[in-house]
Amino acid sequence: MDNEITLSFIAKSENEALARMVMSSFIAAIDPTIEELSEFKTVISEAVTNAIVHGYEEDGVGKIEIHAQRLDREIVVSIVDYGRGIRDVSQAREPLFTTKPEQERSGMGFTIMESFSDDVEIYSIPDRGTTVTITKRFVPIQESSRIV
Amino acid sequence: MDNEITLSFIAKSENEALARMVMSSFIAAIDPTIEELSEFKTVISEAVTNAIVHGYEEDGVGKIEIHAQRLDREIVVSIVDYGRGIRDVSQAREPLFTTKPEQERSGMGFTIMESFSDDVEIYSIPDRGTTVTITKRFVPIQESSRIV
Amino acid sequence: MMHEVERVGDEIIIIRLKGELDHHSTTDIRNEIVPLIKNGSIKVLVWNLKDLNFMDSSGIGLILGRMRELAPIEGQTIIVNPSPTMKKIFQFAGLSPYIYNESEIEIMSKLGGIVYGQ
Amino acid sequence: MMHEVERVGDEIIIIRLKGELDHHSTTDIRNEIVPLIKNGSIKVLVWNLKDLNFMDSSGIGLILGRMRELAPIEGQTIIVNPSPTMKKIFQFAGLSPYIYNESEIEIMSKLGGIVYGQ
Ligand SMILES: Nc1ncnc2c1ncn2[C@@H]1O[C@H](COP(=O)(O)OP(=O)(O)O)[C@@H](O)[C@H]1O
Ligand SMILES: Nc1ncnc2c1ncn2[C@@H]1O[C@H](COP(=O)(O)OP(=O)(O)O)[C@@H](O)[C@H]1O
Repeated sequence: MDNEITLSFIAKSENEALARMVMSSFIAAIDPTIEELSEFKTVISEAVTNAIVHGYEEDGVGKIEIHAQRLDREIVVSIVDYGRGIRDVSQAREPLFTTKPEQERSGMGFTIMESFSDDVEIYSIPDRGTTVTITKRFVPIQESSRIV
Repeated sequence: MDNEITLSFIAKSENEALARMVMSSFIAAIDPTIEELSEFKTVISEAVTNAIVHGYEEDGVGKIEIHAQRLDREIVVSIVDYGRGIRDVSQAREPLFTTKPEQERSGMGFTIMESFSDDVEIYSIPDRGTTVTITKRFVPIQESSRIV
Repeated sequence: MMHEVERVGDEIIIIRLKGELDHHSTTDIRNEIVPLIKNGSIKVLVWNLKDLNFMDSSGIGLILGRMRELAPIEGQTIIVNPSPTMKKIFQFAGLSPYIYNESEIEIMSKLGGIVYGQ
Repeated sequence: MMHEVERVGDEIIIIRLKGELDHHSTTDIRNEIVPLIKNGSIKVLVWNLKDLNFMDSSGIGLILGRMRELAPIEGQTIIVNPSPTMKKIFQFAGLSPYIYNESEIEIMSKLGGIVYGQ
């Protein structure tokens, strides 16, 4: 393992920015392109927001954990909550499906996570919680085009 | 509790910057002055570097945990390692005392932590580990002079 | 999250988003814009994302929400200066047709014709 | 951590530190400067901290370490542009006497006199 961290925090929306910041710092050693970094931050933001909004309804009490591992240029991140869980995972993955339209959730979270990463696995037990595990491989430095 | 987080990571020196970044983000809601922020980052950096360098001799395996709580404008942070521990805590606190002069450690770590915070508590058991708990109170916004 | 809301005449609002737009920061901006639309005379919302460093699907929810409020009065939505990542997000959500490649100024000069029928 | 090492004549080295100086980043800079001092002719090390955003006690160790290497040859250490926080850290470590309030240019013009005995 090249590096690994765990961050745990409570279900408050101000922690969405914190989680993005931590994960950006964590992948700094990979020296991602601007585009890779911004897509990765989006993926993290979607998963963390879901845990806060859907898992715990922003109760400010529920715990969320992010486990991240880096092996060379591959990152595996799990976002874990112990909240309400997802009853129908394949329905949840459908673009535009949301259980909180009244809060203007767009139902695009999982679609974005899937489009901006190499793999998204969802493991959920109703009323016990949800773990979303995301794998992202970063392009080797010489291949990628970088803005200097 | 206004907010709380836990970060855990392995004893690699690249995580010093990560820890500072996380703690800076964590206190962003306090809107500290530039000076307060930079002193706080220094305190975190000293404690985390000690855990990596003295606790684990940078073995890349040992786990370090940072627990941080914010209550209004007061931050309490514990930096925990399960490494070699400190035999004589009051000697360790002395300015210029270091057990690693060959690595150019200056022995100023605890002096800086004490000067830049309101309280530093050290709890250590030889060969079991060390917990350093730092309390810092931030000046209310209206009282402090801010560079805009 | 900071933002600037500029009203141009009775019918156009330009929203210049700054910093990071996520679930946390949408609340403030929503609370500021919704009353302006409800008051009735708005025909065009211009979202200028030039100084926006980050946006997730909460941005989609925010923009779609306002499009729904504009629908009964046939109001128009214009998005300018999305980053490459934001462009992809808008595309996933079917919002690509609302992205314009013109600058804010060019948009405004065209809108003169649309809104005021010049 | 980035840094720039400029050699001025045989006897002066200016080290311009950038970014963040911590335990992790001291290794690189140490490896670069030590051989230059060991080679013998250096009389003055100027540490310019203008573009340094952060420094902890590792910076003290780095500077004190080089002062020790310069001691046998009676070399001089000059620190310019520390931030207020860095100033305090230098003060705790007894390094305040090595902080100069002049600019790099002013220092260099004075050094002309000291080093070359003009
Ligand atoms: N961590 C979670 N806990 C409980 N339910 C979740 C979680 N994440 C996602 N869901 C469910 O899956 C649905 C789809 O999620 P997503 O595609 O991210 O869209 P959105 O967040 O906009 O609703 C959510 O509306 C919610 O019902
Ligand atoms: N987490 C720790 N684990 C083991 N020993 C420690 C730890 N923190 C500090 N020490 C001991 O206390 C001494 C003084 O620490 P400090 O004042 O920070 O100076 P320095 O880190 O420069 O040596 C260290 O040299 C070390 O022997």
